Amino acid sequence: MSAQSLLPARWPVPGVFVALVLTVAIGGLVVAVDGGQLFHQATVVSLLHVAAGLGLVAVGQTLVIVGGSLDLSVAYLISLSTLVAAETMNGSDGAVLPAVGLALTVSAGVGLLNGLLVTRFRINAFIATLGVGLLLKGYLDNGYDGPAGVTAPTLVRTLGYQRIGPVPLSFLLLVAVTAAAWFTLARTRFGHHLVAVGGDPEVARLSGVRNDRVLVTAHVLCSLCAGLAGIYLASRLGAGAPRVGTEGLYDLESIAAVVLGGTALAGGRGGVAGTVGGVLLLASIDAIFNQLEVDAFFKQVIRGAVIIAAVAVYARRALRRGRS
Amino acid sequence: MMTVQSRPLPMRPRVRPGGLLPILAILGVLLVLVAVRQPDFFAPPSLMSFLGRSAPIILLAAGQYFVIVSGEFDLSIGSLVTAQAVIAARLIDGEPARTWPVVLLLLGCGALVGLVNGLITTRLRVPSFITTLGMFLILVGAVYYWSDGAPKGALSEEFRRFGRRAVEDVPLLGRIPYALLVLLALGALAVLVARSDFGRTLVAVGDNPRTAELSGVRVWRHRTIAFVLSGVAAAVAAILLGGYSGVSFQAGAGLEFAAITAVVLGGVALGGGRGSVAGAMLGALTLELLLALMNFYGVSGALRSTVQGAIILLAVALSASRSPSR
Amino acid sequence: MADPRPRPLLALRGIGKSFLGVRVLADVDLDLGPGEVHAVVGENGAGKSTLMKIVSGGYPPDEGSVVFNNERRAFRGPRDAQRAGIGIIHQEFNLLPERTVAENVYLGHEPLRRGLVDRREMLDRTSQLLASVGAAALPADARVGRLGVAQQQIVEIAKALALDARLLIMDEPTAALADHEVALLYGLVRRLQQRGIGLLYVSHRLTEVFDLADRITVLKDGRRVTTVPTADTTPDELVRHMVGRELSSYYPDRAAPDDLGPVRLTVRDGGNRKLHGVRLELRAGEVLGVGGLQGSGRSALARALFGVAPFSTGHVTLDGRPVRLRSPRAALRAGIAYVTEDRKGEGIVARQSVLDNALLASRSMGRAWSRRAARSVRIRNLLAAVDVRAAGYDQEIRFLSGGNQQKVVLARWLALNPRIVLFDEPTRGIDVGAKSAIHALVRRLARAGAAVLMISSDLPELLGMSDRILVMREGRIAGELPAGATEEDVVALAVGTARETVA
Amino acid sequence: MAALAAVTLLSLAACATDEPAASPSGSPTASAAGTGEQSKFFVRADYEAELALLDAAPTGPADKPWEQALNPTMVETAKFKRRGPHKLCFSNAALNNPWRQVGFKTMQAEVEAQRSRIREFVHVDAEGKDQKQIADINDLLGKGCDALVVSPNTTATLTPAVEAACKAGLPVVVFDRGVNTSCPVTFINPIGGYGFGHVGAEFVSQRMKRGGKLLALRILPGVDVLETRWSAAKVAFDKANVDVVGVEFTDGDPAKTKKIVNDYLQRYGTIDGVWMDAGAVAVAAVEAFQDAGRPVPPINGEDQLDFLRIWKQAGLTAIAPTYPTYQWRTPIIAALRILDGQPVANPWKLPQPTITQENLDRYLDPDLPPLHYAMCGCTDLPGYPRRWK
Repeated sequence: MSAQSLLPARWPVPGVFVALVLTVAIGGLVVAVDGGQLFHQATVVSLLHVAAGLGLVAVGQTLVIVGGSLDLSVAYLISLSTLVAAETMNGSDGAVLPAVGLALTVSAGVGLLNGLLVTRFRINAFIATLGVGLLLKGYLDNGYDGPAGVTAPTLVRTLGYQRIGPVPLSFLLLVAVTAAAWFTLARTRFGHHLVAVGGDPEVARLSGVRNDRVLVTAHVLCSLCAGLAGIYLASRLGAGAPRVGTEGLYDLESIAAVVLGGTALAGGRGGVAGTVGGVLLLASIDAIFNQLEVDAFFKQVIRGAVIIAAVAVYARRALRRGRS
Repeated sequence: MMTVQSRPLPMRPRVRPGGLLPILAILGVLLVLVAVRQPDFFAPPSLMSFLGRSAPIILLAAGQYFVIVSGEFDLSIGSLVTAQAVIAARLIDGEPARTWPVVLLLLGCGALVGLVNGLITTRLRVPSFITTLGMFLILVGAVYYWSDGAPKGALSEEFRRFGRRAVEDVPLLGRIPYALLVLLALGALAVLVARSDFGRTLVAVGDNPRTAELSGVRVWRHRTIAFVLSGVAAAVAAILLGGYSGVSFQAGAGLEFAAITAVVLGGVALGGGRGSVAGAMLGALTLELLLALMNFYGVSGALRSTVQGAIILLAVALSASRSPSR
Repeated sequence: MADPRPRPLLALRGIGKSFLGVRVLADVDLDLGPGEVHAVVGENGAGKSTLMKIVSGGYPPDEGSVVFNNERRAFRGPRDAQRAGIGIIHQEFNLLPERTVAENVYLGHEPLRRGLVDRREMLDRTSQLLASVGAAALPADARVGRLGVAQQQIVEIAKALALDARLLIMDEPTAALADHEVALLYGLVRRLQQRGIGLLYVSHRLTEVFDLADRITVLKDGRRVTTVPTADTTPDELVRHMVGRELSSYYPDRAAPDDLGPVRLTVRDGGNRKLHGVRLELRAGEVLGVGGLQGSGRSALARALFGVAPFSTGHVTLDGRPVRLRSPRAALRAGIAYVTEDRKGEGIVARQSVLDNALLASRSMGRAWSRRAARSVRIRNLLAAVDVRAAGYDQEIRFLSGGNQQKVVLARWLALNPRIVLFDEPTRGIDVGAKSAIHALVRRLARAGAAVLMISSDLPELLGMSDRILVMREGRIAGELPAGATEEDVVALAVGTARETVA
Repeated sequence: MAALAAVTLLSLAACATDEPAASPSGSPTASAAGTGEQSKFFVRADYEAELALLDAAPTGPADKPWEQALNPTMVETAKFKRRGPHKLCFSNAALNNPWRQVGFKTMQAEVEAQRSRIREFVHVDAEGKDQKQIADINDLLGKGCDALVVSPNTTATLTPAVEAACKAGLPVVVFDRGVNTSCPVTFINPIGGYGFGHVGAEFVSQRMKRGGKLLALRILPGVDVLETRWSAAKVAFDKANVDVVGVEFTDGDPAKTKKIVNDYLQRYGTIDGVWMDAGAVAVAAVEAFQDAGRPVPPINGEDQLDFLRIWKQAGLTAIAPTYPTYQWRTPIIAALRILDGQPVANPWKLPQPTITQENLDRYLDPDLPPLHYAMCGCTDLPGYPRRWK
C-alpha cells in the first residue's frame, strides 16, 4: 500500500489498512464463490471513482478534525461548487481555468466564514457549520430547480473519465491532494501548529501559536478540498447538481471515513493517510455488497456497525497506550 | 438557573452564561413579531394547538439536554423516531387492541436504544458522535430493510389520539390537545429530574468527569441514563408525531439536528457542564415559533433554511460573545 | 527608590488591570536587570499571575507601560512577547502528550529550512538542549505522553530555553519537582543567570526565594508593597509584608497522646503496579504525614486507599473489619475522603456554583429522595464554618481563589462525616493566609476523631503538621519518623541514605 | 440584539418573495397569481405535446396499459437480436420511497413472470447518488449483460454514463426519468409531469370557490419530475387567475405539512383549494383541515391507497392524477422484445390514467398497505397480492 510509506515511522500502521486488506481479501473470496469478480477492471475503476469523490472531502475534513474542529457544511458546499464550476464553464473549454478558480474562491470564502464563526464568534463548530450549511441550502433551494450549467468537455474527458490502467485521473488527484495534506501536516509549521491546536488549544496558544489563524486556515483548506470534490463531481456528472452533496451524504460519510482512519474526533491525533484508508474501506464494502447485490439498507446497517466497531478498537488501543 | 438562591448578591445583576434570559428575549421578540402579523395566534384554540404540535420537538430537546449537558451527543434520535413510527404502524396494523402493548413496547425500545448508545459510549469509549451516528445508520437501514423500503400497516385511531386529538370543551381554553398534556406532564418531570441529585450531578459529570468520579459519581452510569432518557423521549416523540401526522419515513428526518440546535439556542453548552432543561425546551419552542412565523410572514419556502441558519448563527454568536472568556 | 542597575532589561511602570470592573492590579512598578533573579511573592489573588501574564503578553495592561530592552512594548499576544525574547514556564504542564519531545520544545517556532520544518535540525537542537540541562538520556523523539512527571517538567524547561529568551518567567517551577530535581533547577537558574538572562521567579516557597533571588518584590491586593534586596530581609519580614500581620505560629498544636483513638485503618502487604509491600496503621485522631520524592508512591498510596487505582494484593482493614476498596464510591461508602493534588483537574467542577461543588458528594452518595432542605442548610453551615469567601454561594467556583476552592472541596467531604481523610498536597498553590486556615481545618478534623493521612512535599508543613511521618521511596514505605523529626531525617529516608528506623 | 437582527432578516426574506396576498392581480405578468417565476424546467413545446397526449388514443392491448403506447414511432432492433435466455441488468436510481418500492416489486414480478426467458437479473441500487449510479453503470458494463435498463437519478448528470453504455454496444432501455441523449434504444415513460400537474390543477381550479385562495404544497425544489408538475400547474393557475396564496415545500414530511396547512388556515381564514405535486403528504393535508374542524376543499393527491381511502371515506372532492408504477413492467418487456429483434416504440409513451370519483372504487384494494400505489398494473403478476404487502 503506497499510503503506508507516508506514515511517520514512529506511528504504528493504522488498523484501517489491516481492516482494508482483510475486507478486500475476504470480500474478493466471497464474491468469487458467488460467481462474481471483485477485481474486474470495471469494478476497480468504479470503486476508485467513488473513493476519489469522498476522499477529497474526507482529506479536507481530516485537517479540521485534527485541529479539533468539524465541518458539517461540506455537503452543501460541494453542490455549490459543482454549480459555480459548471455554470461558469457553460460548456466552453476556454473557461475551465476561470471556472475552477471561481469555484475554489467561493469555497475558500465559505471556509473563511466557517473559520471566523468558529474562532472570532466562538460558536461551537458543530452549530456554526450546521448554520452555514443551512445558509447554503437556502441559496441552493432558492436559486436552482435542478442541474444547471455544462461542464467543459475537456474536463469531463480528463478529470471525469480519463484513467490510466484501472486508476482514474481523479484518484491520482486524490493521491496528490493527500500527499500535499500529509506534507502540510508533517513538514510545515502550519501543520505542526494545527495538530497542537487540536491537541490542546491552551498549550498551543501559550506556545505562541496563533490558534485562530491556524483554525481559519484549516477551515479554508477543508472547504477548498470540498470545492475540489465539487469540481471533480461536476466533471463526472457533466453539469452542476444542487443536491449531489447532500444525496451523497458527504458530510457524515467524510467524518466517518476520518474516524475510521484513526483520527481522534477530539483532535490532536491522526492523519490523512488513515483517512484515505477509511475511504477505501467504505468504498470496498460498497463494491463488495454491490457485487453480492446485498440490499442497500442492509448495507447501511453493516456500515453503521463497522464504524462503531472500528472506533471501539481504536479506543481500546488508545487506552492500552495510555496505560503503558 | 436552578441553583438554590443564596444570600442576595451585592454585585450588579449578572447574565449568567447558560441562563434563561437570552432565550426568553429571543422568544419574546418572536412573539411580538407574531402578534404584529397574526394577533389571533394568541386566541386559546390556536395557541393550544400550536403548543400541542410543538410537543414532540420540545420533548426531544429535553431528552437531548440530558445527553448534551453530560458532555455527549445523541445523533440517533431522528432515526429512532422514524423507526418507532414505522414499527408502531406495522405492529398495530390498524388493530385498536394492540395500541397499549405497542406503546409500551416503543417506550421499551427507546430505552433499549438509549442503553446501547450509552453503554457503547461509556464502556467501549467510542465518542458519542460516532456511536450515535453509527446507530443512526443502523436504525435507518434496519427499519427500511425490515419494511422493504415502505412503511406498512396502519396506526390505530387509539394510537393516533395522543398526537392528534384533544380534550374538548374545556372552559376558557376550548380544547387542550393530549399532546400538550403529555408535554406538560413530561416537561415538569424533566425539570424535576434536572433538579434532582441525578440531574445536578449529571451537569457536574459534563463539566469535569474526573472530579465527579472522585466524588463518588458513577460517571458511566449517569451518562448511560442520560442516553436512556433521550431514547425514551424519542419514543414519546414518535408516539406523538406518529399520532399527529401518521406514519412515514420522513417522521423523524432531521430531528436530531433540530433538537441539538434547540438545546444550544436554549443556552446549553455543547460539550456539557452548563445549561438548563427549561432553556432547552424553550429553545425548541422558539425554533417551532420561528417556523410558524415564517409561515405567517410568507417567507419563501426555498429561502427558509437561510433565514433559519442566519438566526441560529446570530443568536448563538451573540450569546457566546456575552459569556466571559475562559 | 533608586535603581541599582543602569539599564534594566525590563521596566514596568504604573501597571494596572481590571477584570469585569474588579481591580486586580494597580500602579505596580518593577525593574529587572540582565542576569538578575527577581522573585515576586504574595498571597494568592495578590495579582502575581496577572502581572506575569501582562509581561508575557497574555493580557494587555489597562494602565502603565512595559519597557523591555529600552523599548516600550504593547504585546499583542504570547507569540509577540516570545519574539521579543520573553519566555514563560507555567505552573501547569503546557505539553501535548500526543507529540514528541522535539515537537513540543519547538512548538510555535519550529526551525525551518527552505520554508519547511527541518525535522533533523529540530531533533538535534532538542538533544543539545536536553543535554545542556543534564537530561541527555531523554530521547528527543519520544512521545511526551509516555514520559514521567519529572521528565515532562524537564521538557517544559527545555521548551522555554529553546526560545533564546532574554527574560524568563518561572511561575512556581518547582511545584511538581522532587527535591533532587529542585537542585537541578537551581543549577539551571545559575547557568541562565550567567548567560545574562533575567529571571522573574514566582513562588510560594520562601526557601527557594531566599536561595535564588537577588531582589524580592512583594505584592498584596494588586499593589506593590515593597521591593527589597534579598540580603536585607528575612522570611518573617516577607510574610509580614504579604499578609500584613505577623504569624506567630505557622502550625496548630499536635495531638496529645489521649487525643489518639483506636486503630482505624490497616494495610498489610498492599501492592499494585506502583506500590510494593505497603504496611501501615492509621489511628483515629492523628495526622499521619507521608513524605517522599515525587513518584515515590505517595499519591499512589492515597489513590489505592481511595479505590482509584486499588491495591491488587494485600489486605486492608477498617475498624478491624476487612474491606475491599475497589472504587472511589466504595471508599466513600467506607467513610474515606480524598482531597486531590490536582485541584483544577480532579478537585473542583469549575463552572458549577460553590454550592453545587460542595453538594457533589452528598448528592452522589445520598439516597434518591433524601431531605434536601436540611442538607442545604447543613452545607451552608459547613461552608460558613470553613470560612469560604465568595460573592455568594451561587457564584461559579472558578472565580474563587485557590484557597477558597480548597475550602469548598473540604466542605464537600465534611458533609459526609468521613472517618478517614486523605490529603494530597492540600496547600499547593495556596497563599500563606489560606494555608494556615487549611492547616487549622486539618487539625480540627483530627481532633473531631477523624484519621488523617496527609501527603506533602512542603517539608516544613509535613514536619509541622504530622503526629507521625511515613517516608516513601520507590513504591515502598522507607521508614517512619516520630513528631519532632528534622528535614534531614525525611530527606535521608526519601533518597535512601538512612537505614529504616521502623519496620 | 439578536432579536433585532432577526426582525431585519425576516423582513428582508419576506421582501425577497413576491408578496403574494398584497399584490393586485391586475399585473399582466405570470406571477400575478402568486405562483412566482416559471421554472427553468418549463419547455412550452414539451408541455403542449404532453397535454395533447392526455387525449390521445393508445395503441396496444386495452387491458394492459403497460404494453400500450401513445402515438408510437417504431424503431428497428434487429441488430440486438440474441438467443436467450438473457442476462438483464438494471441500474436503479434509488429505492428510497414507496413509489420506487412498489415499482421495483412490480418489475421483479414481471421478471419472475418471464423467468423462462431471463437467465439472470442483476439489480444495482445507486441509493439516490448520481456519483454512485455512474460508477454502477460503468461496473455493469463489465458484467456481460445482454441488455441494460437504467432508471436515472438525474437527467443531465447521468447522460455521459448512459452514452458510455450505448457505446459499449449493448441495448440500453431508459425509463422514468430521461437522459439528454438519443442513444438508448428506447425511453419509456408515462405522459409525464406536465400532464400530472395540469390534470390536478385544472380540477382544483374548476371545482374551488371562484376567487378563492389556493395553497400549493410541493415536496422539494430542484427535482425535475416535480418541477415539471409544478410548472404545468402554474400555467393552469395563471390562466384561470387563481389566487395562489402560498407555494410551500413539505420535504415529504407529514408533520411539517400539517403545520403549514394549519398556519395558512390561520393566516387566511380559509383555504379553498389545495394542489400537490405528489401524493406523499396528501393525507396529512386532508387531516389538517379535519383537525381544524374545516371542510376539506377540492384537492388532488396521487394513487396511493391511503389517499384513495380517505377520499372515499370522507367524501372528498378530489382527483388523483397518477404517475403509474406499471411503467416498471415495461422496460423488461421492451428489453426482451429488443433482444428478440422486434421493433419497439421510441419514445415509448405510456398512458397516464387519472383516478376520478367515477372510477375510484376500482382502485380501492382493501388488502394492500396504505402506501401502495394503486396504478401498479400488478394484479395479474405472480405473487399478487402478497409480494406488495
